[in-house]
Amino acid sequence: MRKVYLDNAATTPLLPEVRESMLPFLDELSGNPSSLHDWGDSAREAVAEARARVARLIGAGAEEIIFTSCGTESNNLAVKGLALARQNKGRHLVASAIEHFSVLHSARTLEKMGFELSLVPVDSSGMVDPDDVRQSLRPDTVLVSIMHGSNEVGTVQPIKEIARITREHKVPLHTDAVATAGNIPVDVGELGMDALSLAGNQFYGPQGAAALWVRPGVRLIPQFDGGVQEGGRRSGTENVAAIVGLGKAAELASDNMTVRMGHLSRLRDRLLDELPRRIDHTVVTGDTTSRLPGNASFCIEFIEGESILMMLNSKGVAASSGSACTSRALKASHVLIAMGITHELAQGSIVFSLGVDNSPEDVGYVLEVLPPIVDRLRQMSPLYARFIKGSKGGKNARLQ
Amino acid sequence: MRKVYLDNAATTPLLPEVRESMLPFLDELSGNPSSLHDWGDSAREAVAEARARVARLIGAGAEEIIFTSCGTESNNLAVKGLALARQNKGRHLVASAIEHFSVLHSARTLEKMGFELSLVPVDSSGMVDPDDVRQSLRPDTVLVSIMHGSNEVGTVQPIKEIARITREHKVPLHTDAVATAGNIPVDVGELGMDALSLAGNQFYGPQGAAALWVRPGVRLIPQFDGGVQEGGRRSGTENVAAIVGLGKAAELASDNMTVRMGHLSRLRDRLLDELPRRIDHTVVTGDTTSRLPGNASFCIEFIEGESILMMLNSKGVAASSGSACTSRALKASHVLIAMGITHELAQGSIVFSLGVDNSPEDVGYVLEVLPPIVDRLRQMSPLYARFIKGSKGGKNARLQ
Amino acid sequence: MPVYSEKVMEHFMNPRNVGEIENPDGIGEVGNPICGDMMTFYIKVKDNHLEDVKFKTFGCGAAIAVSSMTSEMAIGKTLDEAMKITPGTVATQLEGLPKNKLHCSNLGAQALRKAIEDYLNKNRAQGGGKND
Amino acid sequence: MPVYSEKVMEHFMNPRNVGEIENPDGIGEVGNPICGDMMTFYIKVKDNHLEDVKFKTFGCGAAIAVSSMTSEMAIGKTLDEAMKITPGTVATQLEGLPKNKLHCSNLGAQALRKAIEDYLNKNRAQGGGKND
Ligand SMILES: Cc1ncc(COP(=O)(O)O)c(C=O)c1O
Ligand SMILES: Cc1ncc(COP(=O)(O)O)c(C=O)c1O
Repeated sequence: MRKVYLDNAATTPLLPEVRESMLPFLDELSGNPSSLHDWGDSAREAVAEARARVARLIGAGAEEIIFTSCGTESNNLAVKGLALARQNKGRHLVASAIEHFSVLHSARTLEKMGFELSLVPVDSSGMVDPDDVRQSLRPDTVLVSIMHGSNEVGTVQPIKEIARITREHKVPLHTDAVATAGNIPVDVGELGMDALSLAGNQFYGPQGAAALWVRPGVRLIPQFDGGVQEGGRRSGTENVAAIVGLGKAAELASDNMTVRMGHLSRLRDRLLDELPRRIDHTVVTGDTTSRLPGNASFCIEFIEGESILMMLNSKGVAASSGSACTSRALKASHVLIAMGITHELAQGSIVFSLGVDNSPEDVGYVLEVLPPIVDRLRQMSPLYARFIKGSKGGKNARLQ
Repeated sequence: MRKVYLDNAATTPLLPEVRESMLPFLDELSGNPSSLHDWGDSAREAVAEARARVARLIGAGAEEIIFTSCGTESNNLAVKGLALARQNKGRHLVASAIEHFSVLHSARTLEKMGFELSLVPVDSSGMVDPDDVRQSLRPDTVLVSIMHGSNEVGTVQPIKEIARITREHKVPLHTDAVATAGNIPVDVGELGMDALSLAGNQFYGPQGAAALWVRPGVRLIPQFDGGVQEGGRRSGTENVAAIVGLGKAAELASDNMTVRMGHLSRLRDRLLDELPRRIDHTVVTGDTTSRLPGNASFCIEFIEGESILMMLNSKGVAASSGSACTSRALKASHVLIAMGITHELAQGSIVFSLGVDNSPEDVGYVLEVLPPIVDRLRQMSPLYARFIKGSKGGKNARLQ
Repeated sequence: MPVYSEKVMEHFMNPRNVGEIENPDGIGEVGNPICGDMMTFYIKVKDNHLEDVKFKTFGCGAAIAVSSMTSEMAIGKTLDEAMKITPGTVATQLEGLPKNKLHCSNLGAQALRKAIEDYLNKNRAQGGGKND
Repeated sequence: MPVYSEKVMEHFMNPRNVGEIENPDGIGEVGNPICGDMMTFYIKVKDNHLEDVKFKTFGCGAAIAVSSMTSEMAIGKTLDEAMKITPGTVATQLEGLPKNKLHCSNLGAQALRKAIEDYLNKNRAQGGGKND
């Protein structure tokens, strides 16, 4: 059976070159970068090279990069670290309603400590209006956190405009760029934010290596206490192999970004165009122009996401969903709800996230196997039956 | 030139079997364990197997293991997570004076939040007296954190006796077992602590995978907010390859512990016996009986650790030191100072930490190359010159 | 996938008794799409036995497998016996369900029970009272 | 290793002018073992020039390399010239030092200067005043 991985938003495959770069640090003894001997030297130099490569990917200085273990850690460090460093100036936070939980729940934890959180809404395509950010600012606002791209609906936010506003008001802006860095151009000078999270396993690097960039001069309270690794801002023995892999992935992303984006957006557009044509009562979620090149996300009416995923899986296709049943908390994606999508429609969420390994044949295969799956599930669905009855003889009769 | 790695306390080499276990998760696509498809299933099953293996290593239940990225993270999560969960009961903490900075500085951070910290002293061999722990307990004590084994001086603490006291007083006990777990028997039932930190790169597993064990029923405030990975106690995408490697390393440690301990302690004892015999004015640091099998640590008078390390390195030998000059903060090891060692003597600290790959020849080589290095440095040392002049004609004349 | 037993997977991939019964003797509908799952059970009763059971389900893999299993367990049983089908017995027949999916097994038994009660109510209203 | 330049490593592995001078014209001692580094410089002066410089150093690789470089830079210089050797010029000659090791380069120039001052003081005390 054909195997088609379309869940690159969850984690990307490792590119062979990335794997090769890591093997020496698994094959022999990978020293501890803090150690004072040849093994320590090699490890330290390898980490330094990776740091330079990650910095180059986002147009930053190498010493401004803090390596962490995952996107969640970067986001926690950014939100808590930046807010706590400025709490004498005020205790008001701003974030968008569609932030990843690692940002939102970090802000919630700060709320328990006495901070106040204002959520900026999004429109029906998942876009933040920079003007809403401006409106939400108060004299005691100490941090704004707005994500760059959404892994769920693909929408890419107008960060540059938002950064112009936060700079004007002298409030630091953190951007969760976990879904964008390495996938679309991200230049911290050009965009103008003050801190940025990225993760290697979102652009063909390994799991276990991520980074937080912080603009020089912006204070940060470390969240790991201990030794003086990462300039004292993130204690703990470094995962050298993973960091090296992240560096290599960053280099490859810098070098191949335009080609990759072209490839992915062609595949994406075919899905976005054809799926709703082949499956009635299917809506595209997220903005169709300001969009991640690899994201093709939909809500399919009358059926539920987990069932779709299970049937797709039985055909060899991997994807994800924002339905309540697919979340362990049994809640529909807060992103879809924030966009004004009903809970009922959100149940039919299906997200295809494309990667560089995907081919036009992969897309063709999905376009072929998904419609019968939807048919089958709709034949089981009392909602669909009710809909059909409600429109008997009408234009929807053909759906039977 | 012979290459002899004697810095296993900094990080251990990867065993070939561990590397093999990891490669499938680097070689192919390693899924995200949260994903609902075959790739996610494989990743989730691999993590579950690793969890069971780590649990077996310490006699715990699999669901009690929380995977983290490093020993520092485990210690931060334990100290902050346990103390903050009980702060309505009191805000007093107890730790030994020789804890790793990831424990001590976590406690210092809590101090800034209003907690009080009592440090339990150690004797000249680095041992905690359980009675001192008892004395330090107060009605408002909410956490005791005493390390199991010291990576610097090798001393292994009487955790069982300490746990008996904390249990009596119904105060949770956290134990930093980063230096012991996987190296000597650690059974949480037998020892009786309530939380325990361990790290894979201390027993031939990879960097980037560590764990915190927490006894069922003991509350913990997560330190990473975000998704529901690790039962909501540690959000963030798992580093599957590293976790699998940690599991494999745990399995190998369970299976081979006795043999390894015998091998290491023979090598260690030879170093502990012979080095002071071959190099005058050299003292062993740490307890000689309650001691990690791989730790041979010394203070060599009149010379400084970094110089020793650099000359050893030029002979292919890797070790570490607790001297002020080798620390980035330029402070002598707080462990040595807590043991009553003078700052001057602490400057001559040298730590050999043996690993399973070391041979008797390695030890012989160190015994051969170190004395001339010490001689050379002493010939440069004004302290040594002064000492010789002060004891002219006395028993130390032969040292020249 | 959620950690589903083979039995759950098998019922999900090949659900029994999907559909509607024309002129059913009873209908039971539980859940609602906002909460994520919705099931409609249809029954045909003959001689105090469930001659036929069919369902339509909107929901996750567990919801579909539970519906299928519940219908299979119910067919042929007396009404009394069928009323004794519980979420627990359904879950057991499915070789267990993940903890966060247990509410789905509640729905199956509930929908069946509602369909039987619907039948009983209608009958009582007509003064039939076959089941007394 | 600390990120030492090749020059530092070379001086550390092969330090020049290690030792003491018997009956030196001046001695300078700085630092103390508690802080980690201690240097003693010995000088021999002839015709207002440093004819010989020797040192003993207790300390890290940087401290030893700095001592060696300072002594090498000083030998042959006039006292005035030698007094102008600064931590900065020593560090530059060593092709740089890691930031947290800069205090070591202070020590070298200080010890040399102290030795020269010691010589000058003794001379002044004896009314010699060669250097005036
Ligand atoms: C006893 C002890 N605790 C904690 C740590 C910190 O572990 P890591 O460096 O993996 O963060 C170490 C590291 O060597 C250690 O020896
Ligand atoms: C936008 C965004 N932020 C943060 C994260 C969290 O990253 P991680 O799962 O590596 O902790 C993700 C993960 O998918 C993400 O997509």
